Amino acid sequence: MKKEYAFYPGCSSQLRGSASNYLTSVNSMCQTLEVKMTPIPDWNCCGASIGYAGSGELARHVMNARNFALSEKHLPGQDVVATCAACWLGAKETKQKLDASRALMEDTNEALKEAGLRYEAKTEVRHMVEVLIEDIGYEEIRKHVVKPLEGIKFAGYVGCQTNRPFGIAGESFENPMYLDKLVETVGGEALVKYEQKVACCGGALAFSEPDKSQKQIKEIVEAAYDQGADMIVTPCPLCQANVEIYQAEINRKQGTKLDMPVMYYSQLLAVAYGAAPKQAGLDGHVIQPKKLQDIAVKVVPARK
Amino acid sequence: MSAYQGDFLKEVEARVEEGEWVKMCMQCGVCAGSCPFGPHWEHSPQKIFMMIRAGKREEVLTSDAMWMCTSCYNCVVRCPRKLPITQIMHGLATYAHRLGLAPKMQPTRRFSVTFWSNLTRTGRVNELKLVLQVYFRNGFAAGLKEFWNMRRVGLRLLAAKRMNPFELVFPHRCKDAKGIQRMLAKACEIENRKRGFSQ
Amino acid sequence: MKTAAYLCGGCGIAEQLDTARLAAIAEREGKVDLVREHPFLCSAEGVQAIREGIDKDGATHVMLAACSRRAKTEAFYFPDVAVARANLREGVVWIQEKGEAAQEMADDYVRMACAELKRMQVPKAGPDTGKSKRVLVVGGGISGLTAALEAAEAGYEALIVEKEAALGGWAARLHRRIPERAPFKDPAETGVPALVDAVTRNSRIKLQLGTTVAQTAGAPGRFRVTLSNGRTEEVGAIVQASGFSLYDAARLAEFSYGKSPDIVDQAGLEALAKKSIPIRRPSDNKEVKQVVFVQCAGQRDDSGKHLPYCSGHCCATSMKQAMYFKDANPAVDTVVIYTDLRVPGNGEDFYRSAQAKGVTFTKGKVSAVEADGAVKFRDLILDEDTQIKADLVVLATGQVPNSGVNIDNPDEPDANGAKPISILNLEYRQGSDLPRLAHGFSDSHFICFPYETRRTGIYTAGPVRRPMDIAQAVEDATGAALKAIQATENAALGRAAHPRSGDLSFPLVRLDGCTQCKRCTVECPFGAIDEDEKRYPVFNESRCRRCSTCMGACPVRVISFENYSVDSVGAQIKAVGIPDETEEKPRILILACENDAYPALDMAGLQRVKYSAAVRVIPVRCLGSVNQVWVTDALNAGYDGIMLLGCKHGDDYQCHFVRGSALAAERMSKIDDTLKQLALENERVITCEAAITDIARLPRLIDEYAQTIERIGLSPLKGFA
Amino acid sequence: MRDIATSQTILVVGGGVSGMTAALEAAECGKQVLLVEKSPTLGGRTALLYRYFPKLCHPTCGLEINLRRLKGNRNVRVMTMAEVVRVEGRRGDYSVTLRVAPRFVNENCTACGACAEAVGAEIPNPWNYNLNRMKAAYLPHAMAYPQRYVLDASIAGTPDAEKARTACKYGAIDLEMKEQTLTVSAGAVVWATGWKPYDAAKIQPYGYGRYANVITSVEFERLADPHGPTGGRIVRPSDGKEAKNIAFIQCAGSRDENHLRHCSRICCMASLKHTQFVREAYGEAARSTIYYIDIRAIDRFEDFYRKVRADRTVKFVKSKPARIAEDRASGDVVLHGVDTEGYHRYAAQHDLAVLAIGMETAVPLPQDAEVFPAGCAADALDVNRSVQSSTAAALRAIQVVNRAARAES
Repeated sequence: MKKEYAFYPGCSSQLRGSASNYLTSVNSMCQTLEVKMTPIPDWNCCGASIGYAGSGELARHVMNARNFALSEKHLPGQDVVATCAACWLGAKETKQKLDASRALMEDTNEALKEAGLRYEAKTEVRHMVEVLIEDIGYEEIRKHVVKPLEGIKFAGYVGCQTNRPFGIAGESFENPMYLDKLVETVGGEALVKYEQKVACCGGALAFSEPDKSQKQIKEIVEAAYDQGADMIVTPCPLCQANVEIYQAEINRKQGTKLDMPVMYYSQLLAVAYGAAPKQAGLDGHVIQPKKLQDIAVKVVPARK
Repeated sequence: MSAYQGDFLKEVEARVEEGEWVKMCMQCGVCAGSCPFGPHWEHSPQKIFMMIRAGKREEVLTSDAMWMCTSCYNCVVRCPRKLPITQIMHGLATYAHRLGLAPKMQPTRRFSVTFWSNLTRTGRVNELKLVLQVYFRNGFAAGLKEFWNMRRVGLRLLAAKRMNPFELVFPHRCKDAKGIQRMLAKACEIENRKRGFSQ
Repeated sequence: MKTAAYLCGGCGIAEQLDTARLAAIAEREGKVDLVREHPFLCSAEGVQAIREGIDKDGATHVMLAACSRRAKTEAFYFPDVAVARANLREGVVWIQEKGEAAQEMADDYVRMACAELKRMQVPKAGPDTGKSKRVLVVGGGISGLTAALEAAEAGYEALIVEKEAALGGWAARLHRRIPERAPFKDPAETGVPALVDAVTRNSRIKLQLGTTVAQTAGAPGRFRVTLSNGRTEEVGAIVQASGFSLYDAARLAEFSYGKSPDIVDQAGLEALAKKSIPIRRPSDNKEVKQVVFVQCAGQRDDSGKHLPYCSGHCCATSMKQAMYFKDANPAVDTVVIYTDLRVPGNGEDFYRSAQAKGVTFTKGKVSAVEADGAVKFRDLILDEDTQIKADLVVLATGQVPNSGVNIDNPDEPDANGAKPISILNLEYRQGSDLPRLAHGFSDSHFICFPYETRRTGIYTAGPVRRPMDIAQAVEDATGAALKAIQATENAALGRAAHPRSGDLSFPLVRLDGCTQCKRCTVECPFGAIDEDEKRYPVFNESRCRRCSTCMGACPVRVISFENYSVDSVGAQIKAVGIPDETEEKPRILILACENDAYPALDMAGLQRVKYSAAVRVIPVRCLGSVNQVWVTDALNAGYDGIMLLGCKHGDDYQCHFVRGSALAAERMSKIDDTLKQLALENERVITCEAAITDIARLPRLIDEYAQTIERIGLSPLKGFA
Repeated sequence: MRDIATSQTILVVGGGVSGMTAALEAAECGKQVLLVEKSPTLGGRTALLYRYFPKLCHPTCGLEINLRRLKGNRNVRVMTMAEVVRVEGRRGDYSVTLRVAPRFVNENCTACGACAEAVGAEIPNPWNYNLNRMKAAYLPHAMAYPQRYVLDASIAGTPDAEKARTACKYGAIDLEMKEQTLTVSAGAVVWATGWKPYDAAKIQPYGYGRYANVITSVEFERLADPHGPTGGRIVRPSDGKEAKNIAFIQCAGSRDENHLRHCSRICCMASLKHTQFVREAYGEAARSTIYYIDIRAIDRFEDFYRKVRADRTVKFVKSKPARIAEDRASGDVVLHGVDTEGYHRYAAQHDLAVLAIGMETAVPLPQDAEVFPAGCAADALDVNRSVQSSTAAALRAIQVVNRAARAES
């Protein structure tokens, strides 16, 4: 049976956004897994963790609550699923706060009224990874593999916000294993001893504090090289963007030769499921994932 | 001046998001050691909390430490007292900014404000505008220089279709952007009332 | 007396030793009436055979040549006869290769056990058993009330003697107490009125208020206590719950106590809280708005001027007191300045609760409190010198135990400079109060045995024993009540108390040989021996712990026990066959403390650690029981060396009888004269500290000593005996 | 089996120092006691300690005395390998269900060790916190009581078991033994089930289980013990290198809302003690660093703290380390954190990190019946206070059986 979810893609993953290829690969992956993702009509930005100075507390919660309210209205009974770490975290935090405080709930609804909405506290907030692991399961994920990612070594970079403070159930904050397990499920080699697995890339401060963030990014990439990685894989669009894009900057400033592709888990699944490079969003990278592209273009015999 | 008069602590508790947690810190320092930007700031979270209790209002609110938070939540998950340190740091930063005490040139402060105003215009973030706003924050000439430095990255992103000039003209927007703005105005009004801000 | 010997062949004994030869030795040299061999003596049949020897053949003395006396105690349990054991297993076959040397060892152990056997009696309780099972509780505070009530609840009578006119002690002066049960969030009722009520209504408890103990004489089961009001009471045991006094804050000149009424100690704050909530400051009766708590005031002091220890309760007490303010008015600023917050266990919940209520904690060192309420301190977190202007300052001073007179230095003032007043007025040769452990507290020195006391039948409880809070004092008093009850039960049956619990032997003295040298009365670690008017020792057996230190001390050897005597050990020493000098076979006597060194050697056996076949080991109750005559006899008999293995002494002594191993070391330091007289080398007698864990080390020490003996050569005294 | 105990019997659950104390103190007051212990030996967790703080004396020394008290007192009946599965009833009248695991060795055992020699299989040694392995026929430790071997259930039905049986000359190996369930009566129940170390792997930032050179304080105690897995050499697990520069991390699991909310009381003192083991082993070359929040050397333990503070080989840092990393090349651990006294950031390299692990109740109190908790089943206590607590519990139990006796007469 087809699984249905209220999809909250978030600003970076929308069309023409910096993570638009994430969206492409998620769509491809979901198609194979028979998961129906219906975008929440007229969804808005979560406020992200960096907007705080302008927003204050309630405005942030109200932004998320509006998405919940829209989801409840248009896609009743469906879990809200985010693909972006920050969207997921922001939404989940709001939900937790509102569930815990009646006063905050009342304030939120008072504000929502201005947009003609009401939040009924029925919504569950999930991350795409949770859907994969909890609702679909590794076994099912494995079943659809037609092109195992053999011969590619992946450094699983989980980063921060998919991991803390909520994380994926059953996983540890310091050494979550699900990304490695996903890699192995689709036939890749997971570099489980990758040291920077849960390090911070600087997040939004990559813009405001580029030098400090790039120091972090450099360590994240170099640690992947240390392990002999062919590419990094991550569940977070901001991590992806920061770690991929700034390598050139770091090279320019420090004379390094970093050239490490940074992929989304969804791209790995999409390629393993037989998606063409474009369907898997492989065309959306500034550092080309050569080995993955090679597999993606390979023609496989039809399944028996 | 007498230290440790609780006025500032009470102020923080009333006016700062999650400020009522500040008193629960037991000075173990796990947050300080967990912060990825730890080496870059002047005061660690736990020290900020102690300064608040000691009544060091000026020093706390003008500190750049809170602005160094990358929202990585390392401190939060490790804190033995379960203090929501990330939120407190954001809350303190917000409060300092609101009072006009935050360092004027603090880049993250400026980015944060820019970011929020960017997203509230249409209900969604306009990434391209945001990038341009950041680069040109210090005037046209400086902007051009940064832009020039980053040109290759920009071109590659354009090539990868992850950045699109189209956004400048016809950005993504929420249909009910107006409703969102009304809603946010209301939220602001409620919060100001509750926290006792005169606006 | 009818003797029987049973020789076991199990666990390798029969394989490695000529048991027929051992049997022959028992029969011919040991002159044992009945000798039997058994391949597996601890089996049901083996035990049955022994039982029959006792029941049918009438054996009154049984020698078991088998394993160590620490092993197979369930099987070899014959309380109705005297039992000696020759340790052929752990002592010989497990530590030796098969051969003549091992056989000779076994031969000697059989000889020794036979010799010992004949000099033993099954101990029977002495005539000195007092029958009173009443418990005297000195002190009517929470500890004392609890001890009395708990004893009464168990069916025992109790008498409380309290010097004040009312019960309740320190706790009665409190507004609230630290909570003792979940959720550990708020100050709790003291519970004193209910406790006083329960005690007052209990028909098994009698009270003597406004009264002190004028004299305590006697022993467990028959203490005769004279009260200050002239009454005399007979009790079986005593719980001393005399509490503590607060360290005098006036001794802390830098904290201005006494210079302003708004600087108080913790007792002062309780008084203010009892007077009014919200708390008003003494100087002007205004409500307090900012209060500062100075922790460790005159405590944990390194300068030597104040209390060196931590009183344990003060952190939680300050939290509680800060809550007095916060609960009444959250706007009051309460600051606790501490260096280490010490609230173990669930005290952490109380700490969190205090923080949640808004009590501010700051790690700092207070240098001065000015009379105007300025508290100057080094803020250790913010790394700066700073000050707080408070309108009330509370100094958390420590507990000074009310432990009476320091018997080692009777004129010594207490920590507050006060002249000490005896609490118990013991009519004991060794002083009027309980010996102290440290800093005036009468605690036990033993970690495993917190109620170990050096005055049998007298137990301290509460803060006189060790700094503590109310919850701990209640627990402590309950435990002390048990020990008091136990002491009366032991006394009634003539049984020894810990650590030789159940031992029915007691010192037998041949007073006609006594020279009134007083060594026994001075050296008894438990103050069990008084002196009569002619200065003869008076043994109070239910005060005695059967360590035999007196026996070791006695130069004329007039003290003995039915199952352990100068003779029973001396005979073993003499029973060993000393080869003559031509045989080149050294013999080393080891006198090993039965609590630590002997078990360590046993375990060496269990682990098959080999060591010299020259040694012959005799377990002794304590090195303190070693009489010099054993050493001189052994030297004269031609032993080539003597090793005394006892417990660690010194400050962290591990001797179970307090001073036994230290006394042995002192006595043996004087053995050099004897050695000189005999023209022997100093190395012929050595004393070693041994721990029960020295399973590998002791065999090494023994072998090293055997080498030393080899180096200095055999004793020149061989063959003269 | 009901007859082994009556309403006049005090049942003591747990044969560690607390349970033994409660049992002996009651028995020496003349009471009948049934002491049941889950493992094959009495002695509990203290038997696994090398030395006690603050005297640095040996726990087995007190154990020896208690065992001697026990051997000489027939009021106490001991059952090992017996676990309480249910307690029903009320004060004065309990019915307790016990499950007794098969030991496969009967009372004929002389502890000669022939079975262990015969058996080939090895199992992790829980008496060394599984730091090494031992034969599957074993005596738990040299002080074990009863002094009787155990055949581990894992070799039941294997040729090894048969080998053990054949090797025993005394008919002590009984492979027919089965698990037994039995019900006993009791007038009072003392619950002295003790504690267990908190699962260190749950304290993720410290990498226990991921980094070989991160161990717990209880494991360190075994390392220092001459009868432990290293023969008393303080060496690190990764490469056997001498561990001279050691980090002791306090509140590992304690005082932490993510783990144990309470303070476990013993850990500060245990670490202070451990610094002295390091000093004894390596003299002036020793380097111990204690990372702490508050040093809880309560009451006269302060004397010991003072002594350790005066030791130049010991350093104190007021800090809860944020995380431990591993230096791949050396195998060293690197502690990252901030000294909060003034704010000093560190990345400190050590040979070994010892987590002063928190204390968790081993077995919860029975739900349906009121019992008297003693020792660490009651609270986080050190040995001295555990004994104090169990002495008090013994009196509470005596009160109940005495009351019952008075009511009957």
